[in-house]
Amino acid sequence: MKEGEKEIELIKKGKRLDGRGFEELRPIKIEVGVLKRADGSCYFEMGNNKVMAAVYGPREMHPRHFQDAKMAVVKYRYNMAPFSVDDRKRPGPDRRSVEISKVSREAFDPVIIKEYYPKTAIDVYVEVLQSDAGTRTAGINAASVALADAGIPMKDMVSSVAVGKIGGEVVLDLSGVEDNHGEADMPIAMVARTDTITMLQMDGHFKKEEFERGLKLAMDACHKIYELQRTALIERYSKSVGEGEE
Amino acid sequence: MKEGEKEIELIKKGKRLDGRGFEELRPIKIEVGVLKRADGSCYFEMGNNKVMAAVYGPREMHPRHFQDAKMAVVKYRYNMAPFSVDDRKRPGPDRRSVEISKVSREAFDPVIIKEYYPKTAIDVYVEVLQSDAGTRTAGINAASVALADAGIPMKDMVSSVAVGKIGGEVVLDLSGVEDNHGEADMPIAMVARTDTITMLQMDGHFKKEEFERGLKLAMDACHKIYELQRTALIERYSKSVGEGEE
Amino acid sequence: MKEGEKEIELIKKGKRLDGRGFEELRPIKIEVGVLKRADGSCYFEMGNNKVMAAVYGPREMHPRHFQDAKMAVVKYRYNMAPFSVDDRKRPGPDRRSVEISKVSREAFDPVIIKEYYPKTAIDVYVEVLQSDAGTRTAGINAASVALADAGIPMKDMVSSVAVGKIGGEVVLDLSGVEDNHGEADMPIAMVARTDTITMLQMDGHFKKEEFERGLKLAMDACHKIYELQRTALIERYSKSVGEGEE
Amino acid sequence: MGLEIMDDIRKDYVYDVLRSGKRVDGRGFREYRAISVERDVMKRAEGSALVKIGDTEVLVGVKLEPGEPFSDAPDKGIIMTNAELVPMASPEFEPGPPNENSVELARVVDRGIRGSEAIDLEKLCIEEGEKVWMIFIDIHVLDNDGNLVDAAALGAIASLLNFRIPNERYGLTGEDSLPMRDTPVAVTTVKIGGDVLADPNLYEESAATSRLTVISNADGALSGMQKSGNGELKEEEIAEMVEIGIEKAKEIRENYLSNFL
Amino acid sequence: MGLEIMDDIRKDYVYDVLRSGKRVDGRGFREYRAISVERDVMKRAEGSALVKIGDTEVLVGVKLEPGEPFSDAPDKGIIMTNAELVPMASPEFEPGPPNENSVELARVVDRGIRGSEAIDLEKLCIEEGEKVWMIFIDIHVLDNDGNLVDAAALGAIASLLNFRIPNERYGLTGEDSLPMRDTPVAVTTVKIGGDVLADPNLYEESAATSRLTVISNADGALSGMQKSGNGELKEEEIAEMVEIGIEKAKEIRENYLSNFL
Amino acid sequence: MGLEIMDDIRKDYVYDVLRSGKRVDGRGFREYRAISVERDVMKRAEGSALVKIGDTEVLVGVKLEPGEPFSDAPDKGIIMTNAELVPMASPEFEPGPPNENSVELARVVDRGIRGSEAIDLEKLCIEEGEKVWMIFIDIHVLDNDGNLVDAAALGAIASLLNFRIPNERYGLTGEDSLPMRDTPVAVTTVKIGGDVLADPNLYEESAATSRLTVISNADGALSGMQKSGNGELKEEEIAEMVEIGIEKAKEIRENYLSNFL
Repeated sequence: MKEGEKEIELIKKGKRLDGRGFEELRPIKIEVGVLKRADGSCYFEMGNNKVMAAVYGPREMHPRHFQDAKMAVVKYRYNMAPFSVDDRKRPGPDRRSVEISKVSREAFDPVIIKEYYPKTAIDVYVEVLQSDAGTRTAGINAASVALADAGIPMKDMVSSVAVGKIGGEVVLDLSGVEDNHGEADMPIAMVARTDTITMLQMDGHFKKEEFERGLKLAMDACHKIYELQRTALIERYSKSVGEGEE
Repeated sequence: MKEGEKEIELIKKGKRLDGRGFEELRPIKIEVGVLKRADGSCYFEMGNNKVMAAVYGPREMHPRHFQDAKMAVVKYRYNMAPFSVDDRKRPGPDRRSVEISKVSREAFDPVIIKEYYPKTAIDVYVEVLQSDAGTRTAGINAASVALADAGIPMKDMVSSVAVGKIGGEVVLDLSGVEDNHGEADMPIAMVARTDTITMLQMDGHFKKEEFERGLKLAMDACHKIYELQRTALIERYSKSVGEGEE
Repeated sequence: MKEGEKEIELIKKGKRLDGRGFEELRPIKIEVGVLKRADGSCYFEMGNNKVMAAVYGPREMHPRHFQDAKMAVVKYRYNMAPFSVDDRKRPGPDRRSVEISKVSREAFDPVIIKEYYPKTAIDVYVEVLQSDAGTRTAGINAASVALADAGIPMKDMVSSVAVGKIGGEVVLDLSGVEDNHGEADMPIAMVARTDTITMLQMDGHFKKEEFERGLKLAMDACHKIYELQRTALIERYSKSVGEGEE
Repeated sequence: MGLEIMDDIRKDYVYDVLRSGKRVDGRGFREYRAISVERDVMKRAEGSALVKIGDTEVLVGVKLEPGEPFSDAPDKGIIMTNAELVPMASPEFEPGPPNENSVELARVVDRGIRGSEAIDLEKLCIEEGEKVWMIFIDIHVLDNDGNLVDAAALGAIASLLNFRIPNERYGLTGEDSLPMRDTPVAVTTVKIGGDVLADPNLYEESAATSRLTVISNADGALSGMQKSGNGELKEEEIAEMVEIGIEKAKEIRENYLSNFL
Repeated sequence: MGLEIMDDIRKDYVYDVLRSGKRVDGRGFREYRAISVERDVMKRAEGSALVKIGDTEVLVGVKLEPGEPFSDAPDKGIIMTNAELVPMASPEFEPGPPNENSVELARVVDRGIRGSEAIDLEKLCIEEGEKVWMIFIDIHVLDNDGNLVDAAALGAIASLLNFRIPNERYGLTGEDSLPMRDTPVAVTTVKIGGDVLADPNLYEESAATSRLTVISNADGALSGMQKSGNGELKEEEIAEMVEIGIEKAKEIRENYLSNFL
Repeated sequence: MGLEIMDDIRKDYVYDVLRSGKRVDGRGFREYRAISVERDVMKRAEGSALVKIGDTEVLVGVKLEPGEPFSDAPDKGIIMTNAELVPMASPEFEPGPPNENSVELARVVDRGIRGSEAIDLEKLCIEEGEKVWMIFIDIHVLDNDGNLVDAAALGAIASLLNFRIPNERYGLTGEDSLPMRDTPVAVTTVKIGGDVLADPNLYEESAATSRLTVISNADGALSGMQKSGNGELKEEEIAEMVEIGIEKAKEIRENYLSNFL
């Protein structure tokens, strides 16, 4: 949440400024396998967020002294394009992107079967091309699909979304204006198949009950996102098979 | 010496602003073995200076191509906490701390018996927590005790103090206000047992005779500091033995 | 070309501001073998440009994983002294010097016989001490002589000069004021013996015919510079032999 | 190599002891190590605190400087939180710019202060759009025996209670103090196997798969949370951790901060 | 090691095919791969374009911010061109500060824009000597299958045609658009053996000894050139490359930019 | 490895020759190598000097720029001394940011200038609290054959004698020159075995255990000192070194600076 004026009315007649209900996701669009060079890739839109994820690996890890003899090392780089925000972002990692990269990598740690590829690196790159609150969750959703597209063995996919509080109400998937003028924000990532949380951050002001309600809301939404991720992969896969037959 | 106004009267009725005589040290407080993780440590106060020294090693040197096949490599890092000075210091090394780290390391070079531990590193870390002129000398005094506490073999300990010139007088152990408004500052480090100098820096304006008098004054004071260092170590050692017997 | 006022009249009565004709080089001065530590060196003046080049190598390449098992690796560092320009240049590489270093290195790639010295490094260092437009070409000319002085095997030397456009005229070897107020600048490097181009950059506004005329002009001038480079080396060599006989 | 083996042995030890229903240092599952908070320990800082939790030792210093406000908040002061994991504090820490661990530490502490709105940033405006106070909260870790985040967060809020505003040094006038509006306290729990433990020491941290920091305010509401580590958490585990977080924060606030208010 | 062998095999393959008078992907020697230019794709940017040349994909975004003019040009706006070869785009790209390849890419694109005087910098003056618009042209490479420079340069000029000036965001007034005065187009050819090929793909780039980028304006004049690579070029080869450059730039301008004018 | 052996051989050679009462280049123990000082060699600099001591060659350039004063000295100019050990000058120097050796070199030279109060910083005030002249003293080492500090310090003071103040370039008025108030000269001696040698060459530097630089003023007083190296010095050795320092500084001042006054 930014320290801006907070006098904006974010809820009018029971609807949010963009017309959504409290428990409604923004529109999602997923494209799989859009890049040639990467081993796996995914373009992901969530409302006005546009992110691209690419996966390389398992590939040789260098410098070698960073290798792990027992398993693959997963690296995750969340990066914002300079033009993805209103005030141009200086290129290169800042503290925010360092932290997001860390928690996003940890969001995948429990699902990637790293033991299959000792001494290698699996590189996940997420580029935010246009942002509107929720880029880390969009990035995780995209990375999840890109990892699957790259054929990286995973116990299951990871799905991610934020909940927050605006005008005193717990709502799903904050937009930029809601994030800037809202009271709380809590992004989570979840393994939908097992209902286990792999990322959880929160800031703002959440009463215990609000937190509990928000967590449930986010977990439900992750199931929906999971279905969209699966569908996109299945479509891509059937298309490939179809193409193969031509 | 800073380029500030110099109109402050630093000597009144033969006494310095803090009431000290010309050849008097500030109060010194030494605590040995105060940190758990470090192999040796020392908390040291000299007047309003508060510094902490920690020693790690001898331990594996990496990256390996920095190893010395014949002896241990000693590293020394002098660092100021951001809140140790009036105007917040930006974290990370600046040119001043790079130079101080170099001459401080060299102050210990003649006494540490590096040949006993080829291929290893001995790391000395000095953190200045509160500063009031003389932090490099306080740091060396602390490091000396921390090295002994870590059991690093040394020919003898190193003791350190500065002399300077204020109001035309050669005086011992400048305080912050004396350093800012004084005419010369000369920190030295010495091996008390052999009366040999291992660090010597000077800036300002010293006539030859003043320099000679100042050097003697500092050397005498180093003997006093040496006794305090020894006493602190002996007390620590007897306490340990005592504790062991309980 | 800088974005400054352009109202300066650069050509008066068919002559340039410094009295040169359109196809005239600035005075050139070459001194060979001027540094003791370097394996080869050359001090080069072209008008008000003063540059020094030094060559080290072939020598051990480290870190080792940058070695090439089949040939020497050539590195080239173009650097401006902070006081070489009107507005002090901050020390360290900037984007301009990174690009110039790259194209200058590539200017030598076709002539240095790298296969003779696998796994080694050949380091070329160019320091601009005083600048007046054309420092990259002066640097290449100096580096060429320094490489020969270091005994690095080359198919032939490289010679370099710029052409440009001022007041609508294609002219040779722009000076600083001409570069700042001119319409186009095109530095080239050439192997005089084979008339082949190894560096070519251009910016500004060149009609196709102007470009072609300029290229010819620059190539002719490179032949002249080549003779000066040869002469300087021969003189140096005969002097060495002479000295040897004394 | 040697280090990895030690690491495995240490983890096994923690598991073994837990299997018998105990912690390696004999504490209860929800019990903190001894806590001490000393304030105003460093006189060059406008506020400072030395916090010990067991053998973990963190020094926090607060400095204020006038600076330009952000363009989207012209009448508000600025908080900058920074953590230095200086190599003095642990053989694992290396000199150099902040890495992901020190960045995360600083940002989680920052989030609690910011989320709780403990500091009334509008009171730190000197001249709207021109000059505001920048508060630098510097976390200096001296000895790391686990659970840095709780120690750092406690040091931060303790330093902020009754810090001085150095008006005089900068030729300014105005109030010299700024009362805090809240006292956020961070409580970290870890999951090891099926158990949830509060205030993990270093051994327990290395054996834990997931860690959850819960920061709560005087009113019991949450102002910040952060899961870290490469494990996963079930909804009910999170619920337990949040419950412990709120309960423990209350205790710590009463025992170690109320005397500063 | 493995990579080097692959590299040699790839080069041999390119040579072999060329020997039979063909290119690896069947194109004519002066033929470009399929080009597409989509504009205004990213709404946070004041101008943007996604350019594809074959499988090469480059996103360019233009941002404007008020800033201080250079002291030697107090009444002129400032162009800053930056290229990020993000590791997403190629297994050869590594994270970190710009290296010589990304610096060269940015500077060559910048040179074309600047040399053509496409932007009337005097129209970007807000207050002489005090405040001017800084135009940031950010080249974000998404997929590298060769010939980044032509894609980046095309993306840059496409983004600049009809970008918005964000007067409102900065509380300023004035024209919200700035028509370009020219449309520089970059055309890159490579020399492989004795052949000159336009628009090299990645295989061809790695087999080429020299590369020449020729940037030309709507009037057919040259506004920028850059040779790169470790080979040499004869005068007549350069002449051919320049001829191709001017001819192809005209085609590209007509086919992919004229609809934006 | 190879380098270390060469190093040992070189040291042994220095010792052997010293044992017979001589220096490797035949000089007396207190004798300098040939010194030359050329001034105003670089016309873009406001002051410059090329100093040679034997084969050691150092170029110093002085630049002036207007800048903001420090808050604790609002009416005083600022001195910034910087040394670049560019890799041209020695196979041991590496490109990159200043390391401890270049930092020490710059700071010792700076200390002498500052300690002697050679520059009247109050005369470099343009507008109190707003704008003062910043003097950049840039030490550019071209060839290192030992004793860089004496060459650099001599180059610095020679460049400062009669430097120009570039009022016109910055649209300012005022005096165009600033006479120096003193002429600090650095004299470095080393201890090898039991001997003290002035102006060590590279071989002697590598054989020495301790080095002492003594900077003294025209009045014979000391304005700066610095011991470096991993050895120790007795009180009487320091006394001898200081005596040599003061004596030699006087000679160098007379022979190489007096003609510039």
